[in-house]
Amino acid sequence: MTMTLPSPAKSVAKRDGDAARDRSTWLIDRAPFLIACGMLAVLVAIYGTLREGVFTFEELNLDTAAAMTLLLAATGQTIVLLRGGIDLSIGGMISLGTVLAATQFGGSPLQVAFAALMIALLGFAIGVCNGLLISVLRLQPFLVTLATWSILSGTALMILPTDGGQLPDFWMAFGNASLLGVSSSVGLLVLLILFWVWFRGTRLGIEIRATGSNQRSAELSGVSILRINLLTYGLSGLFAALAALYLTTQTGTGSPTIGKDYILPSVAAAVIGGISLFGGRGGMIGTIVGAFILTIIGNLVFVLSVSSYWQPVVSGVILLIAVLASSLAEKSARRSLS
Amino acid sequence: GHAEAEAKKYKIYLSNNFVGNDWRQQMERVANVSVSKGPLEGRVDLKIENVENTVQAQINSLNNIIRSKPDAILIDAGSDTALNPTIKKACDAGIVVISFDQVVTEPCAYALESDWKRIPAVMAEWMAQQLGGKGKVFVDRGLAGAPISAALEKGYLDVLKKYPGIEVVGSYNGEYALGPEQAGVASLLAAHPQVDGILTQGYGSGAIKALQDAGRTIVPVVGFTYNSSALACAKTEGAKCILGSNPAYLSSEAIKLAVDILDTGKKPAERHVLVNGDFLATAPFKSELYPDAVTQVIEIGKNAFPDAPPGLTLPITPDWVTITAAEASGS
Amino acid sequence: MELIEAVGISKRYGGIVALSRADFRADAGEVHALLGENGAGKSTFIQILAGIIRPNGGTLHLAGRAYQPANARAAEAAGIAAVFQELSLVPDLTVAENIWFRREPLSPIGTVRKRREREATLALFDRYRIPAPAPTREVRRLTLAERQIVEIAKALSRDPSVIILDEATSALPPRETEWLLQLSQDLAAEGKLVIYISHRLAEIRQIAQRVTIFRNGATVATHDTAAVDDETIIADMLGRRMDRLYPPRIATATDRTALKLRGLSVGDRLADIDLDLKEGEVMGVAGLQGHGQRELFQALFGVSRSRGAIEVWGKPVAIRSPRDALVGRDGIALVPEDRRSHGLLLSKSVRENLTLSVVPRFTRFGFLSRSRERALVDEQLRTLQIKAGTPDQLAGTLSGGNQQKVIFGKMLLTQSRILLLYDPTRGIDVGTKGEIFRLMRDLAAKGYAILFYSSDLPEIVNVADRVAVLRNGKLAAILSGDDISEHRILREAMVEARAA
Amino acid sequence: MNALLARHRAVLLAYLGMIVLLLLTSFVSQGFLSGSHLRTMAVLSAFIGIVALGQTFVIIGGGIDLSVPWVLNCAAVLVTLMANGADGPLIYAIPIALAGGALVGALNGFGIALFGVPPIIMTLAVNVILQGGILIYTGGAPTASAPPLIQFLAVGRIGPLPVVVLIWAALAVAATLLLSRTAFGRYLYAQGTSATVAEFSGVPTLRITVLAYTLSGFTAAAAGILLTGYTAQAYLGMGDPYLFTSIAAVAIGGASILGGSGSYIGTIAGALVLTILTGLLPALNLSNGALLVVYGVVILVTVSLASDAVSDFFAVMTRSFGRRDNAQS
Ligand SMILES: Nc1ncnc2c1ncn2[C@@H]1O[C@H](COP(=O)(O)OP(=O)(O)OP(=O)(O)O)[C@@H](O)[C@H]1O
Ligand SMILES: Nc1ncnc2c1ncn2[C@@H]1O[C@H](COP(=O)(O)OP(=O)(O)OP(=O)(O)O)[C@@H](O)[C@H]1O
Ligand SMILES: [Mg+2]
Ligand SMILES: [Mg+2]
Repeated sequence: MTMTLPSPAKSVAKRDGDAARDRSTWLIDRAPFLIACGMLAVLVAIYGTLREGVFTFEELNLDTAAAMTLLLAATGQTIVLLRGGIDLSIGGMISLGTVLAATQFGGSPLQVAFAALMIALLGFAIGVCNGLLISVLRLQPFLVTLATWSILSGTALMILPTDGGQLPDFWMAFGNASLLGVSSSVGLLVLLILFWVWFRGTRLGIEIRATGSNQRSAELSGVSILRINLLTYGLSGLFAALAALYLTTQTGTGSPTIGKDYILPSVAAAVIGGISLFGGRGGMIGTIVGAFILTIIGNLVFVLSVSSYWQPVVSGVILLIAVLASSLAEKSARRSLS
Repeated sequence: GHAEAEAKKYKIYLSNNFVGNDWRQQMERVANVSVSKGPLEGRVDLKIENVENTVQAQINSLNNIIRSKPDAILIDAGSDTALNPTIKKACDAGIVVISFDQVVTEPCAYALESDWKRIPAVMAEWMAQQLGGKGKVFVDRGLAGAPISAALEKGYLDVLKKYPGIEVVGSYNGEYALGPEQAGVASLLAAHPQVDGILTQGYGSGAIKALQDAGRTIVPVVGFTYNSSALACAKTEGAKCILGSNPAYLSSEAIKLAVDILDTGKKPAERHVLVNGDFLATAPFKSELYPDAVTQVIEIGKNAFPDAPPGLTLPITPDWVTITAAEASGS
Repeated sequence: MELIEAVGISKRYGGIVALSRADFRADAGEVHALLGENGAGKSTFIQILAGIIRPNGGTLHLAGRAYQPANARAAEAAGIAAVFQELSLVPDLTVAENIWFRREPLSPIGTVRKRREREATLALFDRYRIPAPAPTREVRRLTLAERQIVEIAKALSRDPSVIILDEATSALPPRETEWLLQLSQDLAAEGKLVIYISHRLAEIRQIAQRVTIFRNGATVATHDTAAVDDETIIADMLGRRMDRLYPPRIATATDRTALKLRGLSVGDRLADIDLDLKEGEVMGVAGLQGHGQRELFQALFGVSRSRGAIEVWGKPVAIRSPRDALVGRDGIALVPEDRRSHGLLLSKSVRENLTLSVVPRFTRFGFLSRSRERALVDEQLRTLQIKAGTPDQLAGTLSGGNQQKVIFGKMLLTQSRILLLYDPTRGIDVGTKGEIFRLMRDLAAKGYAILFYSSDLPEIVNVADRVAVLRNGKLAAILSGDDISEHRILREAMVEARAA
Repeated sequence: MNALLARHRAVLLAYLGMIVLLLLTSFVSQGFLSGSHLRTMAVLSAFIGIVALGQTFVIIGGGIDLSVPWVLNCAAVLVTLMANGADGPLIYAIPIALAGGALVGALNGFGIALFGVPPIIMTLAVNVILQGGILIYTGGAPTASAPPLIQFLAVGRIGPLPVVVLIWAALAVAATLLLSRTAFGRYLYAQGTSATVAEFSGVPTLRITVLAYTLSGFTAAAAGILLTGYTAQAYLGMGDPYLFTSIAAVAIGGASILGGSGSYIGTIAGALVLTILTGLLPALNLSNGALLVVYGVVILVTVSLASDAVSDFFAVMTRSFGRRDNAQS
């Protein structure tokens, strides 16, 4: 070809136009999350008009405490979902964690702190086992964690056949303490957000997202899938253990069957917040919004004062409307910009 | 004074952790009926809050209830201990808290329940008598992790232990539902060519059905006073049963207790309040362990109703108000 | 001693032999082309070099030392960087995140320094004059060509001593292709080894010093490019002589209008297109990267929302989804740009892929007829010479060119008489390319109407009856007859760009 | 032949796991292989299998149906209420209940395919709504007993075979044909593998999704009706055990939970494994906790048998033995 082409470097100028398009697609890509935020705002607004004193720290403290166990469980679940997996075993881990806390916590605060640390580490170790089984046996995470869920629940039931055991008062006081009207739960929420902001930016955080987005590509770039599995499920186990510890500050007891209550809601919170079950997309902030939506719906149904049989219907319908709205808005946003 | 108290209408919340079975349905309906007539008519503004069978949801719901400052909260609890800190908060806020059916251990709340010591003891005693102190039995363990299940199982085993000739050859989890009861007994029947009695925590009729399906002879069965159980025992040839009662009107009793406490300001002597329903059996039975336990003989039309729904729990009504079968079943 | 010496490399997948006795020698400072028909084993070979798969036999030496990379990382450490045919970027990461993946600049608390990363990306782009998209864009949203360029940038960022380009130009438009050819030569001049795989002989003539030719998994010959003519190379590749690549252009267009567009617009990327595609006509679509060709094809297939009027065989239609387009013989069928995410079910068999769009054609009383399906499949396997072990081989395990053929076959089976061919010969070897062009002409003669885009401009020049040139989303010119030349097309495509 | 084996390896191995488990169980529990007990197991498997039928379709298509518990329960309650113990009204009661289940499924499908609601949320919400809905409809009335005809369908026999198992077998044949021999099946697999490619290929994705969920609603309702026959009455909460079991049966049967693969033959093996396992456990006389531990371990071992890793391992073992043989000869 004899023709001289314009200098390719010129196309660098094109990047400015790119950037504008970039911003609009950025918005579309985050539509599920953004609209989840919008829905939460709408729900809170409705709630606020129906009940007095909603816009107070007291309300924030209460709602955060109500959502926190789910939030911690959902944090781990979010990490696993981002990797394109799922962790049902958090149900067993939460049960086991509360049971261990109820039976092993005793003595001085220092001893309790040590025991709590051990429970957290145990959660991590159990998660690592999940990751190992998934990698080594090359089985679906659904099946592996279904099995370990059962094993962990069984272990919890062997230690405590029914709810029981008493947590030390200072432990529970610690969980419900407040400073200047802000409870430790809200503090924990802030920590959780900080953790996520940090974690998302780390190399591991990127590797997890990459593996969930396209495992083969990640592998080609040198990511060790085994390591990612060990760490994601490990973190999920760790957060399940933390959820268990937090839960004991609210219930003051060990509960060998309580964990199952958090399995589906943890996935639901993440999905409402914009996480795809196919991995790679979304983040923890969305999950937090999702968990709060689920909690606020409960409050809303209470203040709406509907008769008992209608309560599940109303909560289901609110959930559906919330998600439907975001799905529709996302669809139309995508269409108008494509 | 009394007159003043009469005039006052109390705001009472009933927090129920689970709606998904017939017993809870009847319990809620009976609660509503008992504040709409009889001595409590017009006295109570009753609100029922159901949650989806999770402790967390019940804690959240209780927190909402506490914030609306009712006079009393009645709780059918999802856990006997995990709600304690929340209940303590309610008590501290001056609210009368009565736990019923599945009660809690929190000392500030009253615990109104069936006598979970007496019921299994009397029924196990009946079983031992049926077997002549010798034979192989299956025992239902109820629902894993549930305190009442543990209490019933322990009650059965404690009495059976006194009869060296009786051997517990298998246990299953009946989960208070017909399907699991029937499937559990069926599995055990496969493993054990011989069985002489079955102590369920649920219907008992599921066990009888499993025996029939497997082509076995009908052995003595222990169950609870559901209409379907009473009917199955009465109608099945050769069936021998005793049925313990956990009346669904525990809720009415809890409301009454709450109103009494609120009216009089007087607290019952005991935190634990036991409600004793009559046993039903296929033949007269006199307990030696609990001589005051009453056993009625099952009689169609009197305490078993072919026209009423099978899921109805008997007895239907407490003695201080009249609740009809139709009202209890909502039909 | 040469930089890379491979002797007797073999690789089997179950019963399929991908490589049997592959020898390959290449030295630093050269652009060394690797040629061979589809499925000859080129990609397999370079995947072995890059440590992705392990050979079953043979020896490899790198700079005189035995070289057995255990994984991709080991190959990277040895200074080998590859741009794979099946792109390996992570869709949900941005351009910059992909380029520096696992080598990100970290802050003391272990987080990625995004600014630093972005600057490094721009510096990289400037250093090699890479025409890449903005570093902050998510790869998921990039076009194939853009992704290809990011992939090249990623390889360059490692500063490798051996850089492997597996059909890196197959998706690139002319301008970007020119850039890459220049870059390859520059890299070789710097003393690096560039291993260059392409089915475009012209490119190879332009830059490669030597060519090695594979056939059926074995090395046939290595030539000095200057000392060998095209006929010999093609004969080595195919094992036979080939008649001319481009069939004679016999005008078969009739007066009937197959596709009539009036004021067709897509967002702000395609505006007011008026176009008439005749029965029996092959119309080329040309333009610079991102000037609306993609949107035109997507709109006609119902993938993008469009405004304006579309008439198909004289009937006004609304095409809101591919289902609206694919309506049998009177419909419109598409060979999509991105074969892996839009065209193929990689984990399903070749058979299922070929027939997915025409399931009703072999359904009787609601049931599939296996034998009728088999007949359809066998016909396509034969016509397009698809190299698959059995029709039940998974599509994802076919060579790149053969995957493309499956997509072409899948489209042919729909019998739609309006064909939208978006780069249909991408990655297809010269032998089959000729077959496909002949097929296109035959179809045109049978009354089909074809809209044809190719990233390889000469193909458009030599095959199309008329060429629609797009510029900035508008129809810049419709060329026909002798006006059709690369020169003229590029001029029409760029006039305004030059003025700006 | 070999290719056939390779293609259905996951399914074959699931059955292998099932047979190993069955033998193991008969070892622990003598009466396990008796006719009457096998019949009981078959009946119990049938309920799981029928619920899991629709679930199989939904999962293959890339979705999940969490609404089965209350679809099942609503159908059971509706049928018993309408029939009120008599066979006559079943003529309309059964069709109404089945249609209701199908309708709910269709709603799920529309919500998911038309509006893009994530399947987990859509079906979860519908499940909750149905739970409340049935309470409102019945006013919380305790449930009625099952008419004799339904009891016959569930526990009656034709010859040595339980009727419900015959029904199951018929459904299984239909499901397998539907998946492997019809356009619907072909489209479903395509869509579960890649919704985008399916769309580009002209697959009627909306129709396929709606159909899959409709089928799931239908089979959940059918299972509900039959289940009332097994227990002789409907009761609230009867669907709860079928949520995870139906999904687990599909997954144990070799389907990917993310869609695109699986078969109903596999799901049948999954249903059998789960039933045998729950049947085995009471015979072991363990505590509740130990039971769950054993349950988890056995599931893990059984599904491992069918895993690629383990069969690759055996393949390598046999090949290395084979090589040694060659060397000797
Ligand atoms: N994972 C696999 N399983 C089975 N066969 C495979 C696999 N990977 C590659 N093959 C086969 O190996 C052969 C060589 O493929 P390869 O991709 O190396 O060809 P190629 O020369 O790069 O062809 P193209 O020009 O079409 O890209 C093909 O027949 C292909 O089907
Ligand atoms: N704004 C754009 N400019 C140029 N090409 C685009 C643009 N958006 C998408 N494309 C190309 O068109 C193809 C199809 O677009 P499509 O909207 O289906 O993207 P996608 O990656 O499938 O996104 P999603 O999965 O979120 O729908 C993409 O693969 C991409 O290569
Ligand atoms: Mg290749
Ligand atoms: Mg898309």
